[in-house]
Amino acid sequence: MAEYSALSLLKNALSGNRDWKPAWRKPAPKPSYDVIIVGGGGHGLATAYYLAAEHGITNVAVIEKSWLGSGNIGRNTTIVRSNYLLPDSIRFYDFSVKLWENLSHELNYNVMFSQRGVLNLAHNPGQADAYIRRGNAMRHGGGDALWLTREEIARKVPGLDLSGSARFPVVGGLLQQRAGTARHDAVAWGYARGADRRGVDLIENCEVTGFLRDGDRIVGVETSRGEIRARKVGLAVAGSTGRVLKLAGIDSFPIESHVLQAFVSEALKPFVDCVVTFGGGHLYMSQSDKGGLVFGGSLDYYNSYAQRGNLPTVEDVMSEICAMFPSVARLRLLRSWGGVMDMSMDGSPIITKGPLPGIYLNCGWCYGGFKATPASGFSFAHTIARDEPHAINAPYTLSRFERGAVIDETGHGPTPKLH
Amino acid sequence: MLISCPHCGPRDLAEFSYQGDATRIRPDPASTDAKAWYGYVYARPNPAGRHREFWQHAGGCRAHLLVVRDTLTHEIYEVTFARPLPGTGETA
Amino acid sequence: MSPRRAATGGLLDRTRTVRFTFDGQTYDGHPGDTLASALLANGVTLVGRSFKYHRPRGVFTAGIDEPNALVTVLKEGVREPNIPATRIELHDGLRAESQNRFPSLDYDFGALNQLGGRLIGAGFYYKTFMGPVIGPLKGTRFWMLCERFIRRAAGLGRADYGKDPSRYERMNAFCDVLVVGGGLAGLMAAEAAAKAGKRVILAEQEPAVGGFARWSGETIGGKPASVFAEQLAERLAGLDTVRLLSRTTVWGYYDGNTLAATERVCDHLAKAPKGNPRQRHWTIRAGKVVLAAGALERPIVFPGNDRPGVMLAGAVRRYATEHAVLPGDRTVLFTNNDSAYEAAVAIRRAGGHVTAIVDVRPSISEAAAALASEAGVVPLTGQAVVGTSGGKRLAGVTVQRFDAATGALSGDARPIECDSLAVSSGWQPVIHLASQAGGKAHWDEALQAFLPPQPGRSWTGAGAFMGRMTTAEALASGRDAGLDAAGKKPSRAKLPEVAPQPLDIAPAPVFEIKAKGKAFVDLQHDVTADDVRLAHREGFVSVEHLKRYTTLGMATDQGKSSNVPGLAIMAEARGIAIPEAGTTRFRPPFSPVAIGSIAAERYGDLRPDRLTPMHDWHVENGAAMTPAGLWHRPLVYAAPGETVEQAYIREAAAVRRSVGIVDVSTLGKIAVKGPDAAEFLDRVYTNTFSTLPVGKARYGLMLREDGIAFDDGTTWRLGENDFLMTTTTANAGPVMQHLEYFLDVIWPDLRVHLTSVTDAWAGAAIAGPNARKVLEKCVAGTAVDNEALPFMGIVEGAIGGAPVMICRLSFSGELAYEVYSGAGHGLHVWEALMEAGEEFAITPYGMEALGALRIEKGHVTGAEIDGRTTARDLYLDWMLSKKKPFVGSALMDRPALIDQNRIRLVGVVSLDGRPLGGGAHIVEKGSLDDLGQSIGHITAFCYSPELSKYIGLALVRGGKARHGTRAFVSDPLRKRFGPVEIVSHHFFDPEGRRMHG
Amino acid sequence: MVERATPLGTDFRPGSYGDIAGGVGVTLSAPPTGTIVEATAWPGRDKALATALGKAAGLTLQPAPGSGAFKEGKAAAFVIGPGRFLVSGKDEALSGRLTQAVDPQTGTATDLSHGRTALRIEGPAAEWVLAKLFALDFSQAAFPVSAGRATAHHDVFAQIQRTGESRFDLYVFRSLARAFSGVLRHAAEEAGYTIR
Repeated sequence: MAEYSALSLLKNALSGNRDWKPAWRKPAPKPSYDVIIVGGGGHGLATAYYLAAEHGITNVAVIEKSWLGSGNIGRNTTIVRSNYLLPDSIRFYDFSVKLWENLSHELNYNVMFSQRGVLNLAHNPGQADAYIRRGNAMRHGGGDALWLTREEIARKVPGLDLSGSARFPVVGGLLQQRAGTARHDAVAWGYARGADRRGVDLIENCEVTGFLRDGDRIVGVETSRGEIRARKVGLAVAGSTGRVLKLAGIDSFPIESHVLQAFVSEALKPFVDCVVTFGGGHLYMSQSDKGGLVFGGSLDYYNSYAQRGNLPTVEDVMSEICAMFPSVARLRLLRSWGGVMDMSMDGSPIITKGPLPGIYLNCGWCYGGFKATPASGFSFAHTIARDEPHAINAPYTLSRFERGAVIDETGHGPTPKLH
Repeated sequence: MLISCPHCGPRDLAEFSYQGDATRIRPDPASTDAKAWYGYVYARPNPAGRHREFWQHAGGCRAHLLVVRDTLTHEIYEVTFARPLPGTGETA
Repeated sequence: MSPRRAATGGLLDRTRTVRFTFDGQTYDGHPGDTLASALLANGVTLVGRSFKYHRPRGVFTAGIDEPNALVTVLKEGVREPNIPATRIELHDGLRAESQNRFPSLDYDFGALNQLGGRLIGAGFYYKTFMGPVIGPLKGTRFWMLCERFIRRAAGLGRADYGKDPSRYERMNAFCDVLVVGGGLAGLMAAEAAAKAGKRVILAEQEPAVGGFARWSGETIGGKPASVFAEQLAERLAGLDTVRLLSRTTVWGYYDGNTLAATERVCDHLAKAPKGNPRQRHWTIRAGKVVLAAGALERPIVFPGNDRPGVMLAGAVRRYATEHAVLPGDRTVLFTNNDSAYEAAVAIRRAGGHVTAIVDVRPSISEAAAALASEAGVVPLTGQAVVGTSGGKRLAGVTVQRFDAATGALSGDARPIECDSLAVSSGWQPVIHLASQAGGKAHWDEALQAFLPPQPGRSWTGAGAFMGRMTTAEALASGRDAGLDAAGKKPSRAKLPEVAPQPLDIAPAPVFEIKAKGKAFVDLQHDVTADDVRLAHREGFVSVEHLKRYTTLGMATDQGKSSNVPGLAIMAEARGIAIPEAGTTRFRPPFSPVAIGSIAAERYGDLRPDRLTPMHDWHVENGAAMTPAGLWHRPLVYAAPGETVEQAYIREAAAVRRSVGIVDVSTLGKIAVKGPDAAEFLDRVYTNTFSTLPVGKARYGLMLREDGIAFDDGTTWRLGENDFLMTTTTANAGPVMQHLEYFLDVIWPDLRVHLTSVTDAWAGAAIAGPNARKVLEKCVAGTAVDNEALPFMGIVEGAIGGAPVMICRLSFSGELAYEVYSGAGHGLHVWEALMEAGEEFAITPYGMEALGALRIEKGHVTGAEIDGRTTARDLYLDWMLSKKKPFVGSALMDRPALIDQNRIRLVGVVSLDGRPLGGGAHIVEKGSLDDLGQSIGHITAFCYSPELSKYIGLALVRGGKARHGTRAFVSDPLRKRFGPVEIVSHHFFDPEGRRMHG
Repeated sequence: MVERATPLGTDFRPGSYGDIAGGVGVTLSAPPTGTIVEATAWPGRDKALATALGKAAGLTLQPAPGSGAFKEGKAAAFVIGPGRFLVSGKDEALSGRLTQAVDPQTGTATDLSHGRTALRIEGPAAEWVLAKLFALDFSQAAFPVSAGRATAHHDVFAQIQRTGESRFDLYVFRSLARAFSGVLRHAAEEAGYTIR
């Protein structure tokens, strides 16, 4: 398949764009593979890509019940960052940012990772200290972080309510410059194309309906397109983890599924450059290249698999964005959507071998899945290929809950709705 | 979403606070059975479909309610008090 | 007289003239005009530029589906971008601007993008702009450079940064039946439901109800349709069980039959009346919903179909009939169905000229032919428009013979001169809300349209929304739907008579004419038919991939006119039927909604200010207030010229030296009452309260179920079965909920009642060696000496005549008391304490001094109890009872929670005499240039006037084991690095002599 | 006796405000409320508690959800939760009578006279103004005179009793009363209002 480049665009334009080839094949499933990845979202596709690219394992199928990228990779607010507090998180997400920085080249697909920065606003001295603690943790972990004064913020982000009389006046902000946004769908498509080019079969409209067993061991999957056997089955089905695990006989798991809504405004000329988060509540916002303001807030706060948001949450989010940017009140909301999040018991993911022989599990991404896509795929591929975790995902075990070794960024404990 | 509080009648979702899965059983307080405590504190059935869950009518009568709701459609099948209540004779 | 306005007709108030400006030019119109109709009446056809190619565009529709004519409205000193001109009611002084053009609408540099043509087709940006792998533009740099230009070119209107001065409000409404859509079907439904005794709300997005009846020119029951609708509406308005909401768009269908709607209360007025919201956000809880949202027309896709002057046929009909405006001197119609023929007649009736009707069908019905002849034209059947000419406005079309069955063109292309082209490919029911409600649309082959899912328990449908396209069907299905919603059977009573409509409403299945040139599917986003085919070629064939890859249907009109043609083109490319290609699920909002309107009353007032009884005193006495959750608390009472640091040092020193007073009213307070109250406290606290004597208080610690520390505070035993629990300010709500959960769900057998009494009590803490002397001066009714009021003792008395409860407890390590009075007496008691303390120079102190005093004493707060630390991490093991289980006891000793290498509480002392910093880290070695490995962080710091040093509390790996060792504070964010000593967190009076004294 | 300070602040002062061109839509006031007591019954004892409270307050009280009673200018009470009542009265001494009346076998009572602030809204637009703030059906059919409701406007809990065809008494947390009265005044501007 041809490389994408300015030259190939020109060549194809001259021939009326009639010679472009499909970005990936649409193969029928083979009877067996070395590895099956269940879930053709960002993480599943990335895992397949890295299995092929890093470990030379190409006899791989990604099976997806719907269209590729139909899960949360295509319904998030596109933020990439590693501004975390705890060392395990910083290590993992910083690794991810490094992969992001070269991802377009790696995939020969422009995923439009734009390092426009993520700015967390602090609104009282205690919150400022908490953000500074986080920023310092990032710096000590090898990442980048800056503390901005209110004056510096005013210069960087016009339109913010920085008045002293604001309900939650801004006292400063934590800026991670290497953070930013990427084009979410392109990440799925880029990994899909990259995996496909290396021989991975991407099988759409193929739903897992059960697992094939040999004793305790999982040796493949039953699907809507027949049985497919594999030596190893990796699950990357965040949002549906509970449902898929039930097919494997696991009825109870440290995850709850919750709906998170996201929003986009009508397109505007450049309005805000970096990603900004509001500390007087819970809100994050950026502007897409197309011009829409993309933003979101908290979960809908109850178990759901419905991809259906509720109105009070919409109202809360709109109230907060108006408090942060009072001129946004007059702009118009264009679209909202809901994604189903795997909310884990400490807010951190699980990337591990098990919980049954033959199964490998990648789940529990809470809000953080999009930015994690490269590192998640990379470390999950490592775990599947080597049967042991990579250093960056070693802490993300399932047993950590029993041991008390939780990685709790928000400090809310086993209350998934609050992570 | 509206939840029909057995005390207050149908009220807007915004008045309620979600309190999670209602099927877990708290071990005896003196129990040292780590598995049982793990099951209570961390493990969730998280079904796609009917879900028994607690809600508190925090912005109303403050009672905790046992709600049976479908996590695929958000349809609510049943709402009762989470505990027997004075004078109502109703139980969870 | 405007150049294109007919001399008579239209639903306009011609007695009044309204003056407005567009791009600085002044024009006139009449009440009843939209900006679009008024611009058309003034002969303005170029109103906007498209998103990507900056092609000139004109008004395309007459309603909510407008993709082209987006303008920025300037009002109240702020810009409101991207508003369809078709939705703006004209009012005096209206100012609008075109957008997405530079320097002007007529001459736009962005139009150069058109030269890029095929190079910048769908998804081109995924294939390029990646830049070099090495060199200064490696990584993301080249892309970010390109992106700057792309972002400037993209976007539509420009927003500004000024605060929106408008008021927004919400309204909660309840009804038995909500009718969405005030066309004939909706009106009939509302009347039927109201007559059946139901409470009805009818919402119509237009300024006037009637919908199609306003411009159909039909006769109903012997009256003009518009009059029939008006009279029906008047009857409804007279009923007090019916609320008619015009200018109200229902945009969200949420669970539990909760619907969201926006009423544009004042947008059509030059100035909002005092106290009136610009827009009102309605949340409507409906027993049942009648969806009567009508249908929207679709265009045919053909080359040059975006030229200004090309318009939907129904829009032409509407402008001609409702606004008496003709879009051009010579109009050509291009259609695959009969409805366009009515437009032809409307043009003729308004005095216009129909040049040709081009119909892709080989033959047409007699009725259509009759209409054509009424319009004075012979239809060109079996032909199609294959191109257009003209620059910034249409000058002509090219027509060629067309086979509707194969899509093949044949014969010579013939030009027809015209300045207006009206197109139609049939009608698509507005099924958005039904889709939001959760149902799946289904394809109707006859109508070539998606129909809503089968009505369910929550909603029913009527009229064109259900595919009942004729007026007679609208009346009948409307009434039946209204009755159904009211739980009644359909009626057999006679309906008003409508002239029978013999037109063939079924369109020929033709959505695209394939010929040379750019044929636009999504006009706003410039997605062409070739783009759809490119997506197909590259494998982006599922409807979601198509949408995401090409951006089809993602513009502000959300594909209202482009969805079906886009799907049809993809289906054809794939060789499958349209329904197999799928339809996307619609999500709220149905059409764009002002963000402020949804924020409603919280716009400008996000969260309430929570004030203590002494709030005004603090402000009057110079306190700088700081938010603490919803509360406002004094930070410091700075004297003129004093910095925050100077102020808190002075305040804290005054406490240690003499006496200070601080407002502690914000602490959470919960009355815990009942025969099992003590047992309950034993279960929720780690330590024991059943042994606490009446009249004494005890410090308590709570854990979460997972064994992590949750909250601390003192609980006072006021009677055998009567406790007053205090919590931290931040956790008052969560603790209350935690306790209620246990009582309601886990231990329903316990007889305990909880009541939040946070607001019932004002709390003033006085601390310092002279604290007792202050009390002695002002407290009546009780002694306060060490015997009457020992450490942790409680007495009742009065200060200044107001009853008080005093507990001797200390957060600062000083001799200290908390004086509680009824909140309404709080200020009075505070002032009495100030007066009594005057001779001791009693000093009010704020959060900063409070913090400094507690740091010196080594008391933990939320900075240390941060949801990750255990009691052992904080050296509060002594509070963990071994005699009883308590919440958290089972899991608190899991292996990772008792690891000695966890970060644990210590004190740190700055060794270089410089301040520390909250959030600074601790390292064993390193420098600002070579950051060491973090072993912990500082949770709080202060200058200790007592020790004359900067000190802090920190959570450091290993904790106590590091006492007496050296380390460094490392704070790269504030560029601070320096030596510290790790010490015990009890800096001050570790034996507690002062507070016990 | 020491007079209790009002939390409402200086903005809540007599006068006419908002769009009064078309008449006064509502009148706002802070009725003198010397006593506010919350009392809760033990399981099965709610009838006894209703009787005891009613006797002390001079009202006929039922324990049914949402029910209430009031005596103009004297006392009012309504059910705010399962077995839970809010009783208020003009007289400060009523508090003591009420808490005395609640036998430990029946339930508990807690004085909230300082902890809650009463606000009254009356007038033809009262339902309209309140409906801006609370997701409650204020129509008389759904919310009859003397009935009570426990509800919330975002962060502000409110217990509301209808004490007339177009009159409602609201009880809110004292610390939030000033903020809430501001919200209420803002909402009333469209209708035009006076403060008494």
